[in-house]
Amino acid sequence: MYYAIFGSLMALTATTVAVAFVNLGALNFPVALAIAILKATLVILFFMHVKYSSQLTKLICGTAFFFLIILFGLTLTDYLSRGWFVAPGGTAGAGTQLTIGPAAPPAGEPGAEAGEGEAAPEP
Amino acid sequence: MADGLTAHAGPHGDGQAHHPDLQHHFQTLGQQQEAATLGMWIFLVTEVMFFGGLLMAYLLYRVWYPEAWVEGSLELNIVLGATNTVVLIGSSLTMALGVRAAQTGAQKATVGWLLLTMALGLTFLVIKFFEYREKWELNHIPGPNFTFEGPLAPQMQIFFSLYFGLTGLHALHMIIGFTLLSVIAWMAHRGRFTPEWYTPVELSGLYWHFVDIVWIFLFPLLYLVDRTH
Amino acid sequence: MTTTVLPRVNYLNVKYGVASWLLTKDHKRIGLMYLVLVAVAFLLGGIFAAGVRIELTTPQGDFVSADTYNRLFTMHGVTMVFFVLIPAVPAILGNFALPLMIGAKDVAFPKINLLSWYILVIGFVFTVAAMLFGGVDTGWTFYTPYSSLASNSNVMLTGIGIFIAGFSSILTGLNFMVTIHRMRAPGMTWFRLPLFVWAIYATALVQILATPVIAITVGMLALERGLGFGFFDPRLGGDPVLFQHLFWFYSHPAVYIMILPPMGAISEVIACFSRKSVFGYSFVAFSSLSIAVFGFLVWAHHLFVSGISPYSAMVFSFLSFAVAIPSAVKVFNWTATMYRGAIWWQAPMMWVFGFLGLFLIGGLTGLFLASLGLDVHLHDTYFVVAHFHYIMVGGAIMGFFAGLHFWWPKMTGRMYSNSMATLSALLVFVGFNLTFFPQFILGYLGMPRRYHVYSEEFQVLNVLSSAGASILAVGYILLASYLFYSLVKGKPAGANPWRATGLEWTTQSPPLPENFEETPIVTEAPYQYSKREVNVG
Amino acid sequence: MLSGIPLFPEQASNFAPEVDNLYFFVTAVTAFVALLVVVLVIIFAVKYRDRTGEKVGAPIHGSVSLELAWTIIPFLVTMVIFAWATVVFFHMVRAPDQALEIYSTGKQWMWRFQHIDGQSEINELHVPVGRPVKVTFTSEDVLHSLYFPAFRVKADAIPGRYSSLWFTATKTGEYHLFCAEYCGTDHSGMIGKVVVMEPNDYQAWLSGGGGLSMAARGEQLFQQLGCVSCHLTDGSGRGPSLAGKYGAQEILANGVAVAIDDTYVRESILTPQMKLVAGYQPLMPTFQGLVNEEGLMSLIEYIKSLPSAGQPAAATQPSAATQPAPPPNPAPAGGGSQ
Repeated sequence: MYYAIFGSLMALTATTVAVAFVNLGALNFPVALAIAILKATLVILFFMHVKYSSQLTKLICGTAFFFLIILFGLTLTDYLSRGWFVAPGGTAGAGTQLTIGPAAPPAGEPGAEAGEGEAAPEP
Repeated sequence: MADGLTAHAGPHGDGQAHHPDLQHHFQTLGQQQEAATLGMWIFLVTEVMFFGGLLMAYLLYRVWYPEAWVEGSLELNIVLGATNTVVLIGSSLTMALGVRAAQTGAQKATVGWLLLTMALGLTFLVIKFFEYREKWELNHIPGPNFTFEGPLAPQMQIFFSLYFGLTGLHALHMIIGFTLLSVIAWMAHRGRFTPEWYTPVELSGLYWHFVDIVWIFLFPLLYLVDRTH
Repeated sequence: MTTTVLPRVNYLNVKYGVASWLLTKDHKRIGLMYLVLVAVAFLLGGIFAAGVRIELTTPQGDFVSADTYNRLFTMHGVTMVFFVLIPAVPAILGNFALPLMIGAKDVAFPKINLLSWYILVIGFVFTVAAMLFGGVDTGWTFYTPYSSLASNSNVMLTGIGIFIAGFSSILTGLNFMVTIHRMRAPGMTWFRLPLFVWAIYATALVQILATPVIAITVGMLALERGLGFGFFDPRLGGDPVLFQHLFWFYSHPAVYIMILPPMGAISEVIACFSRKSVFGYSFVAFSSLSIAVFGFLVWAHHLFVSGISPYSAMVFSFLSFAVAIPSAVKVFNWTATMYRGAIWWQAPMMWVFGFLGLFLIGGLTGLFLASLGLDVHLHDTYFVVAHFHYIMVGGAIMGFFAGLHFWWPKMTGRMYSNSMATLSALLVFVGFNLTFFPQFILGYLGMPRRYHVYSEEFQVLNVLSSAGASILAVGYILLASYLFYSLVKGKPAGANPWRATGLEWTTQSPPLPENFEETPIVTEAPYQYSKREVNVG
Repeated sequence: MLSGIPLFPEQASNFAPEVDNLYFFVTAVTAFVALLVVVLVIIFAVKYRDRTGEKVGAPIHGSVSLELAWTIIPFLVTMVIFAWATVVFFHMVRAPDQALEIYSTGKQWMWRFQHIDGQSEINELHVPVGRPVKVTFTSEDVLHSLYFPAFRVKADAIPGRYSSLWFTATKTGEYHLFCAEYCGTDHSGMIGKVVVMEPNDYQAWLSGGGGLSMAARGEQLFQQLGCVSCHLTDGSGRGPSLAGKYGAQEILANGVAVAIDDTYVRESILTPQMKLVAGYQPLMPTFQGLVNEEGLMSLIEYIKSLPSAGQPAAATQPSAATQPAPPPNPAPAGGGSQ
């Protein structure tokens, strides 16, 4: 059984690497995270035997992630709603999106050096 | 967990009926094992929260500076990262097999699997070392000497601070795990474990898997932000 | 001399010599070792507090320089929070009483227990070293970017000390949690556990889940300060407020590490000296757990004016009001416990009376600070200082002393002077109120905290406060004196001087090294005072 | 002020009565609860006192209805406080549009205030009575907190971003101004006074000192730093036109809408590549180190003062018509807009 789990983990690793090269827009991050959670779940359930362990062990596992989510979630209530207020009548502030924008600057050549020369301040 | 590991040091058994590894304040060996396992799980909970602080910072700055994150992730070597993922998951497999061997009393197999696990762990650390060295040469270590060409340099420094914070903390855990396993392997070699009492093997297994899980998250979070460019 | 009446073999005299203490794995001895360490830290923190109060008797900064003053209040805070309040009740009373109360021979991991003590000592040594090399001036809150970029005091060394001390707290919590799960005597079901044990369990939950976050946060601060990493650095686009989020994610729940175990001790003492079972046992037990869990949801009420989103502030304000409820439930239940009791005015009960009064004020003034509109005015003023001292000293320390006086005969086998203890409780109560009540008024008047020099109109109240502090000091010195005296001349207490229920009172005082002659078997709920004659021992 | 012990600071702003009324209410509620419990404890302790220690108490174990009562009733009472306090708070957070703007920077250990008309002052702030005043401020080094006890308002000054608070002073006079967030050695010296004046006196005071208005100084900077060569008002430059943009929304290159406010303008000057407006090249260099906090504030004030160039400042039309049209829906445009 351990080998089967290992095989699945390998397959999921290959998937997550492959998916990273596919532009899914806003979905890239959730997909990568979902695969990581799936992999972690496999390790926890089978390699760490939680599937066959007591309710208490399961509860403890759950507790860890529950409080981690409290840490993230409640902190993000601050960061994600900061933009709401400054916009006069605005709805979505700058911080409200969690996804990677599809229009991220191209790799390697952000054109900054060129920009530096062209638009340098001329006092 | 240390108590589980060094339990042999204090066999206070007052009667022959007691298992030599039963500590005086426990009623039964089962109670002792359950306590040790529970302790380890609770310890792992604290470990989750320990990484939680850094991950919270990661999450915030990823939301704030998505472009820097994409660029930062492209700076990392995906081949080495993926290799390390495979190596570490492999070491989890060998660790699980090692625990199984200890459970069934296969002493030699136990030692073998543990040594293999350690070897894979060492491989991981060596690869990590080369990655770090490359960053060192590129002056990508955050601090006064940090250099990065481009307009996102300040945010890139945050990215690399988190990269080194997270992977450094993870590597530290690997080193601790490696040390732990070398003790366990030595104990296994000396025939300290039986199918009734192999708690130390089991506990270090839990720890090792936890370290593996951390990497399972770190790999996509750091290396795979967005490779479509 | 009456010492001969003490039990011939007990955990205190079974072995002699320094090594027998420093290498002990006995939870009772470790508890006493924590008591010594905490007493030293309390003295140190008290000296810093005295410096602060002397300076503040005049509006001018004429006693010490501004830098010295800043170091004084910082070191007062650091010492009192991390080396007195956090270890005091869980590690002293918890270590001593918990295994006895559940009928165990020891905690689950005795070696880790000893290790926790050493870790705390090492952390303390680092912190004291930081103080000796010139101190630290960031405030105990270590807010960035002052702590990471501006301060030129010993932030690193103190940070290392706190980082290390954190692991002591984590391991203690881990140990207690496993002990409660796995070491209960036969028949000791969850709902037969004394309420102190419930409180310790809830505390352990907080220690385990919150402490790692402060450890990593201090670690991040150290990397930023020492190596120039960027986590909170605004020059790189980092957010200093993130530090505050992470810091308070620990430090708010940490308040519950300080206050929950004393609450548990209060439940024990109130039941014993009212000769009644605690009113609403399960409500009190679950209120401990819900305080522990809700305590994780309120941290940003320290950040209402720190630049967080107003909507987030609203959420946290709501949750902060919610956490007030279980604390209120406890107070009402304690009061109801006294109704139609047979109240025996002994020293521990005197400390309970003091606790009730002070904790009530501390808790209720929390409502002011949870209120958004009021907090804008009150934040970072002396109102806050007064509020948290009412909770941490009026609540946690008074509750700790209630528990200490309750279990002292069990710990040492000897009785202290009841009248001296009553006097001391009275002095502390009066001195405390005189010290800190004026600070509520100062706060509403707008005097900011951490001020070395202040405006003249605040002087009268500050002088009152300093006067109260000297009464408080007399109360503490008196307490230390009669407790020391009792060690030598105290009358032997017997197994159960209070005629209390609970397993710890069924064994001799001081207990055997292994606690019980044979593992007790529990057959009924706790606090059966009204049901039967209690064994006098 | 020195006579006896005052219990309340002076009420000198529109918020002071609001906050004080709430304070009285909460004080009344908590005092009632505290007295109730203390009186009960004293009565029980005396009435049921047993000097012998031999008696036992009545076998009472609890009452679910009582428990529910003292769980639910306090909860409802706290919810009243919560609602009231939140209303007051949101009143404090939302500055009225027509407020008089004043800029401020805190640094170890002084406050500098900058009036739009050009007056600037240190550790002293002059404001007119009866008119909403909004103070926008930041810090040049560590955290500070701007606190006016007589106005009951306070907010932290955070390096790297703007905070703001507002009040309407209701009574002329001089009041305290404190730094409330610990900031190092001379924290308690980072204090000053706020002088509330009659509007006429304020006008006279304003014209007393001089120099250029903030907007004029911002315009000078705009020329000096070369901003003007790209940010042409007709929108034909390499950077977007800034006319009438303040307060509007822009769509960024990554598809997110942002409001053009103080913070955004500040960020765009210091880290121009972070939040690029859709349809523009990332050409602008950073001005970090070239312009100080006050210069930034002047630039903001200048941009604010620019009239809308006859264009609708609608969010969906961020750039001028002369630009290669950026698609209104940014997602498919993807990297193309770069």
